[in-house]
Amino acid sequence: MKKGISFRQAFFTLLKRDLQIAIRHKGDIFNPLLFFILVVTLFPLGIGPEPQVLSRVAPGVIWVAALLASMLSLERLFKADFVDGSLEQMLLSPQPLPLMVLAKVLAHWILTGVPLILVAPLLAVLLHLDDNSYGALMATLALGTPVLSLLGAIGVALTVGLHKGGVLLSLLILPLYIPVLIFATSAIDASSLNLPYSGHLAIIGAMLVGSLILAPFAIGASLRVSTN
Amino acid sequence: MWKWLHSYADPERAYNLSGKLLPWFAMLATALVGIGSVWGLVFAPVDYQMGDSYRIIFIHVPAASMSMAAYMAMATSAFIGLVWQIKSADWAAAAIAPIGAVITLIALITGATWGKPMWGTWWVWDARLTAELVLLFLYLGIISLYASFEDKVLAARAAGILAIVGVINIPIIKYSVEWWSSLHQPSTIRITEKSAMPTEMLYPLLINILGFGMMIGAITLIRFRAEILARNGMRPWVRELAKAEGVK
Amino acid sequence: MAEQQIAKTLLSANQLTCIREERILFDELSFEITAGEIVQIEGPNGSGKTSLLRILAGLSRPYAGEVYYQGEDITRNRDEYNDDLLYLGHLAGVKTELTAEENLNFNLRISGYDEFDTRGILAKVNLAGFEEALAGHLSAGQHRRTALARLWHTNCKIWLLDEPFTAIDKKGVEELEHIFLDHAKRGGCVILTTHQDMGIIGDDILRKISLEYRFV
Amino acid sequence: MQFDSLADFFNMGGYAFYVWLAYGVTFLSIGMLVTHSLRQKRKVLVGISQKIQREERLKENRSTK
Repeated sequence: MKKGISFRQAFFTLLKRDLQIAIRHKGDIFNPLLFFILVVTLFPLGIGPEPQVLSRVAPGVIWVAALLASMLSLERLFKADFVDGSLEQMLLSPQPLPLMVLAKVLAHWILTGVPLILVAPLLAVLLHLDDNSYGALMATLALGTPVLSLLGAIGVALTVGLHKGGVLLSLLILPLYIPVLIFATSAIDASSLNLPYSGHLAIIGAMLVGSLILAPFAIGASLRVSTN
Repeated sequence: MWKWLHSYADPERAYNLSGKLLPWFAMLATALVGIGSVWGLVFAPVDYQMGDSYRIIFIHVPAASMSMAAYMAMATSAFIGLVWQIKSADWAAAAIAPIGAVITLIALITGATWGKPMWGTWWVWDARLTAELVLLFLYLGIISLYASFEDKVLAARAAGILAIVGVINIPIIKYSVEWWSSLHQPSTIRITEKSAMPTEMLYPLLINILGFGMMIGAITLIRFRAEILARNGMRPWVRELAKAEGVK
Repeated sequence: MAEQQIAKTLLSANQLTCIREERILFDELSFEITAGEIVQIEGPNGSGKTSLLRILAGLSRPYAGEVYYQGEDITRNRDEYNDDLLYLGHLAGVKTELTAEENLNFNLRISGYDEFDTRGILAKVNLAGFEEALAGHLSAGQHRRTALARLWHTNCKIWLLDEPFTAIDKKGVEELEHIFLDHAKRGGCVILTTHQDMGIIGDDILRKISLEYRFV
Repeated sequence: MQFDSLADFFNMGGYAFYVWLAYGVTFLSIGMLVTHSLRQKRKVLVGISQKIQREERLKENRSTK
């Protein structure tokens, strides 16, 4: 009965389980995506169909919608595990907690972030996004949505044991999302003017690296509080 | 077996000490804010550009600077409470949070009442105003997270983690908002309080900043004392107090 | 003699105090649990049995006091302690979306084991034939057995079990009691809460820690 | 003294509304915060004394049983 699981194996075991559960529970993948699409389609109805206006607001609309969709889907990140006791088992497993947390966030991002990135260009077409901006849109979403997942997971970890989630969660994490929103939308704006935007991407990349390193510890500490 | 209940030295001493400090803070705060405000309103010279409307800065600037200082104080005591598990630090952090939120709100409102005559609009998406608004959201998040937990020991730990996450994020948010407003803002609208201020204006301002600091200290002490009592309701000395003050 | 005792002590609680919602559940609770002991924590509802178990597991932080594993504070060397700890709460982390086999496989792998025979273990807890069934479709007792199956493949010294017999039939309880005795004989210890009487583990073997309901 | 008369002072060079609004809001909200904080202590003590009475009733109940 020897113990011989490496950290890498433990990481992928957890990742695989979470993906497996989500695939058997397809609503978790499609609901946030549907929300994202619906919010974006509401905007032309709200501000009018003029292509100039829409292409001006397109980066902001897509990003705000992505932000809300990410937050909405995150609410379920630890909930099921908390309810059925898996979370306690995760905290008590001999594997390092930040690593386990990272696996869960990664699984969540694969399930909700990636589909969102894939569907974003289609929505950009509906909003008449400038032709030069597609690359920037995809790049900022690819670098930015993991940051959203990591930061959001802190808020989710803090509120997972509470009965009233929703509004409190948005109050906790939306302020933290502001920098990502600012740099992502201005990168897209810059690209539409044919200006270089690699600096913006570098800053978002730095945020990604920073949150990859620090967020798992904050999430782990928060989970220990929530399961107390 | 009940030994630890009687070794209550720690919270009780904190309660008594803060009770001794409170009158001093309260007196200093009243005196300083009174002098500073009267000086600013009545005796300070008129600004040749902004007229008398500039007199708002005698409360706006202290409130704005103290809003950040209060956050730092709260986050520091939350950090002490988390790392060294000192419970009175947690209670102090819980006491500061609502005060910080009110001060931030004051900074925002006085900023708006100053902006209206100066810029012709109540609100501009100026970097400082926006950062102040985000700070208010951070305060509100911490307060409602603390309020959401039934068990206040856990509440303090959760709110403490959030406060520390906020500290790491505040510079990033501040920088990004400043950068964002420099992109979007026509440079005509700028708050120019940094320009050399005559000493007759500077003194009342400094007095008021100090006064606001003392005032925050005094209100913190009041709330801290109440927080100590609320968290130590099972200890004999608090029960004695409750029996003396409680109604039938 | 003193040295020998220290060597045998697995888990010790030092002056544990637990306060929930401004009510003291227990205070200055100290005890030592040595290898080979089976300990039942007993007391009425609301007396803090589960809280004590969770504090021993390191899930909850006591208001005051410490828990030591082999002489070291468990909050200091958490990973090492978790390596030797098997805790099963009211809900023991069985995913309804996964099959019994997948659940056991995951739970064992995340605990660090890489070679095991899930079907063989499931057969031991009378779940042969249910390997492919989603845990959500199993009965309450079978669901519980899926969680308890981990006890048949573990080298953790300390078992903390919160109401392990819930929804388990008489024969199952006997099997569990046997495995507890075996575990104790191998030098482990079992700490459990239960309202059920045990048949095989008699009062001569069983040690009891009593908690009482307090008003203050 | 920067103002010639009391009316002049209240007028604040035409900015009366804004200046007095700012000062009014500030001192009103601080006053409310202070009174709320002062009342908190009493509220806590009353709550605790009610709890003590409740516990005593519970104890009596148990002992007579």
